[in-house]
Amino acid sequence: MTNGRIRKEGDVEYRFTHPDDFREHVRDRKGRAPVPKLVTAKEAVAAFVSDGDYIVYDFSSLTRGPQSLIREVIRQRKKDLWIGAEFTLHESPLLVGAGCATRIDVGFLGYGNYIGQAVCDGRVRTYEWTNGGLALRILAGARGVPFLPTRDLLGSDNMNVSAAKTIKDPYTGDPICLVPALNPDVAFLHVHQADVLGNARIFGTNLFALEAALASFRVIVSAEEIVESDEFRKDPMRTTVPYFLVDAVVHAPFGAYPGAMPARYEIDLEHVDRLNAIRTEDQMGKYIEENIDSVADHEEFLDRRVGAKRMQELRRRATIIEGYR
Amino acid sequence: MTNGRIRKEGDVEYRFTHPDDFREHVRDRKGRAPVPKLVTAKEAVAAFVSDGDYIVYDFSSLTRGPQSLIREVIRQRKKDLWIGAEFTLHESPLLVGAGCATRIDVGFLGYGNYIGQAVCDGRVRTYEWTNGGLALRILAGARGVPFLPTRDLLGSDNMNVSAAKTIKDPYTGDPICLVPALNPDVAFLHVHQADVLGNARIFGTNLFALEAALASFRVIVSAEEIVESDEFRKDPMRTTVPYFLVDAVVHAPFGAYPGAMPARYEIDLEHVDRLNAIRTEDQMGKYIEENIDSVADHEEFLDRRVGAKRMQELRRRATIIEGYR
Amino acid sequence: MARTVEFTDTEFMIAQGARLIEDGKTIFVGWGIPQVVAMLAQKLYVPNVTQLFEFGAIGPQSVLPFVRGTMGGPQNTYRSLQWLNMNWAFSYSATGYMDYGMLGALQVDPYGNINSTFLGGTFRKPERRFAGSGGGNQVASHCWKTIIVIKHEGRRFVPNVDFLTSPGYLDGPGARERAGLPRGTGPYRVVTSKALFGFDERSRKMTLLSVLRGLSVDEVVKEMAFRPLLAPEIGEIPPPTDDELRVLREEIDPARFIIRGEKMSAIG
Amino acid sequence: MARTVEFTDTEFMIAQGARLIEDGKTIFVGWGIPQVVAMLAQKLYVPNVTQLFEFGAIGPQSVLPFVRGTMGGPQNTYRSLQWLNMNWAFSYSATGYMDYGMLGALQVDPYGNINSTFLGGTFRKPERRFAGSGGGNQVASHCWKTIIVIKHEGRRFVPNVDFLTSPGYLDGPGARERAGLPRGTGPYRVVTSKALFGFDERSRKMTLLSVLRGLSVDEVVKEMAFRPLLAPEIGEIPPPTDDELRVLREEIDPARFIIRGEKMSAIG
Repeated sequence: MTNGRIRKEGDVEYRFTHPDDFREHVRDRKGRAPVPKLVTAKEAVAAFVSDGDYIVYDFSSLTRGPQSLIREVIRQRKKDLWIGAEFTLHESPLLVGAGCATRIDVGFLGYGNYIGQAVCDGRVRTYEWTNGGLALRILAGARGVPFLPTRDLLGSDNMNVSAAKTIKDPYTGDPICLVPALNPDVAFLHVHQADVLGNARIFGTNLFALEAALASFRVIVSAEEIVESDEFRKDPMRTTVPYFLVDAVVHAPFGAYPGAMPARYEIDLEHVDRLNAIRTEDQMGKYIEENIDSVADHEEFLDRRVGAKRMQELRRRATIIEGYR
Repeated sequence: MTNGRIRKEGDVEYRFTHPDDFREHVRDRKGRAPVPKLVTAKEAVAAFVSDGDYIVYDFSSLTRGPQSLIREVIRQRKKDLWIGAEFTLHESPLLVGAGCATRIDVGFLGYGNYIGQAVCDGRVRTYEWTNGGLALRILAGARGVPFLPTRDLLGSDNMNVSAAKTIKDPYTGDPICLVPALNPDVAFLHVHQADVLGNARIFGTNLFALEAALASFRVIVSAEEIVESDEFRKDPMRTTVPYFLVDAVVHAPFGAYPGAMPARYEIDLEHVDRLNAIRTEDQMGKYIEENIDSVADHEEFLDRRVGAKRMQELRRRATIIEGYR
Repeated sequence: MARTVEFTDTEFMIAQGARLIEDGKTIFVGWGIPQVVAMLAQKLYVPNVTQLFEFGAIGPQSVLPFVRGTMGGPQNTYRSLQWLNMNWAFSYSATGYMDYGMLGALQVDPYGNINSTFLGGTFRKPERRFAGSGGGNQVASHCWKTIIVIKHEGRRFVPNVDFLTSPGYLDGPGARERAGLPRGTGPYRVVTSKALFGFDERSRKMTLLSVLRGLSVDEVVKEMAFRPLLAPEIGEIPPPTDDELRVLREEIDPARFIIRGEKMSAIG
Repeated sequence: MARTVEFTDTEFMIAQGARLIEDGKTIFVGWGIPQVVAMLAQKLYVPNVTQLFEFGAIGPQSVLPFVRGTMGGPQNTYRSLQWLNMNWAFSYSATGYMDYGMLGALQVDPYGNINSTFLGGTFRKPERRFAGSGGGNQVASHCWKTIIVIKHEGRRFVPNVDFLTSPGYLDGPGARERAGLPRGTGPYRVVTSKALFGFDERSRKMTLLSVLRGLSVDEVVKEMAFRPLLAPEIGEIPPPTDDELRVLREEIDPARFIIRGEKMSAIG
């Protein structure tokens, strides 16, 4: 069930949920009790992603991205998705190429000619919020306010192809930009460690991990490693997201593949080059068939399409450990 | 030199700096080069706190508060200060009692009858922003925007004795509260570890440590421990404030005394009880004479008024270490 | 089995507050007595409650005894799920994640509006000045159900608060929503040292629900400067249990700094 | 000592960009070529520059070689002063802490307005669509001095950008301030594979400052779809130094993935 409302202003559509409607979802549909939520990716995507949903994810295509969850969304051929595309290189072309996504809030549209051509062909509609604007919309959602102000976007054409508004600031009298809150239907977070309840830890920087978890109707965490719940209480500064924001936990070693997981494994540049090279429907179809449709799940993908030897090599290459703990 | 401007609206005064004026201060007066900034508390307060300044601090009177800096401000008898009082128990009575502070943004006014009586006597003016409102004002200052919206304060009398405003939210049509950005003249942060450049680390929660450092014209860090600069680059997730926000670093072991420093030493409850018991000018005068004016600095205070034995005992009592690293 | 239990008014107020908290829910805890209520509740009744504090501790499990006056020290912050800061803490409440809020008050009016700022005189010339909102305004604005914990003294229950620090139902039904406060929120219970109140769904006025065993409705109501509504049936609240008193006196506050107060007794 | 140096247009653009960065200052670095410029600068010229990236790395010291396409990987994030997130990163720039911003561009106009969104057609029916702003809009809006790094090709220097993704001086003097953008900010230099431009203080129009040694002003200007202003004296930019080329070719991009391009030569 898609929760957010679509608004239309002129030629621009945007997702907006009244903060009170989001709050009622949180009150009635998000559990506070510590209960195990460990499920398979198949179960998580089937239960928590619906056609028409708005999806955001953290971090990037090449680093700590929730790639196994994105592939599962494609495997299940969710339809008419709306993507908050930030630090996207390959997610948007793949989701559009598979027929899953029809609208993209940009952000960064994605890498390569395929996605650009899809926009030119009208197969996907875009709205231009910019990276900072999207991050701020999610922060507004996370703070329970209907908008946040910013001193960028002003003067640019992005203002005309988004629902950002200019008002007169009552304190300075100057023009200021407002962006509306974004409450995505689903946030995907790929993390270093999680427990079965949903407590989750990221090492390194993030785009808006806690913001997205607070702002989203549903949160799916995929984790390289499942750890004991007690770990989080021993070290509360390291907790990125507490369990009660999270709806499902998926154990996904190599879940960021072909991207890197800092301090765990490096990028598979050869595989990334194959993604970067996709230009035609035919190439897109072949990639999806080989890497997604012809394997039952992430485990089979790793086993049959990546292989233990390559995984070992990518682990070996991850030599920068400092700071990621 | 006091940087922020005072505005008056009806009976309410409030500090407000146009974001562009703050930006120009940051451009012209805050250094980006990594240069040593280690000075004594006396030097830091003399150089960076002026009569008329607006001061904020982090964390509380009983936990990780910058008490040695507050005492130095009193020792130097800075005048006409305006205090952003959040998690204050003893700072506001002491600063008012010593004749240093004449305005308080509340927050939490402080503990005990002395400060309440000072308000009744008209010796200090208060404005009511609430803890959340003050934290949000500082966040606005830290984000470089002139205001931030919130869905509290609305309907309360705080709206009448602060410069919070109600506007019609252009996205929902509902009333929403705006609070103006706060750019304090000075922020005091007492931290576990700092280097001589100003990089600083806090272990545990904070009120608005990074916000206050970004929002303030000048930042004085006092630290229990001075560590090598390299420590910060080895563990960037633990950095609370990077050096280029900071103007002065003071080495202040037991700087939170009589409050606690988590994982280092516990509260001196006997000393706190003496503070709590202050009701009259005479008691206030005696406390200030004995603990501040009659000692040259923090080191002499610790040596002659606290003593090595008590410090050792307070260290011994700090048995909760877990998480504070 | 009936016997006379002796306790203080503070102990009773804390104990009945602790019984109201639901397990597996979240509660935003204010400074002072609410902290003690939450400690007692978590110790005896609701091991899986998630407490949240404005200074950024999400889900701490306090170390006992309580160090009086502290909020944010290692004891109050121990074994949290997450350590953040104030703006994040209020983001959890603003997005609707806080089921309950619990606050003390100087004064409360029939609509559950809270004053914690001053008594008598005017704002600029008060007769007595107190600490002000702290984070109380945010808690009362954001949480789904706010529980007010207050000593049962006549001067505290007034027709109009001297200063509206933290919002109850303001001036009646729909007023919160009209002011822009989050829909469906407001005061839920008022826990006193003699009785328990709720709020009438229609009029949003304070309604006496139950009284300490052995007290009459009149004994409770006469010590209020307004007349509350009365529930169709007024319940009876048992005095503090042996467990409640033991945990309060031996584990939470062995120095009896907080739990001291006027002596009371009731049939246990 | 004079001798002919051979290099690519990309190498020259990167090298002259690197020479512009001041030590002991801060720079907000955009995706792609600006990352390489910053790496070269930090390696050779400005050890104490603080780089900042929108993904929340404050002051990283990149590990070489550069892993093409990455931004936010452990190599780009190594030995940072602080790791945060995007909203915090843009708080550093919004409060005026970023002295320089450095961005690539598809198109630039005489006022330094940047298009990185689409070329030809309309927004809804573009002829070619590209990645869009990323964080470029914020960098160009907030930083004190924005440096644009762009290949010197005629189709990139246009009288009007097809889409104004990231603001230059908009339509002239005072326009940024009238729009509400932070006062005193704007494009500072345009670094191309043939020349260096600034912006006239009065008219805010792009002004040719200097050209690669051996090129004439006409050779530079003829490859632009608008005529820039000319500085009173046009300077001469030396080609990449041996050190610059060695670091680029051996340390930063040994696979020559980024630095390849059109072959050029000049007297070193």
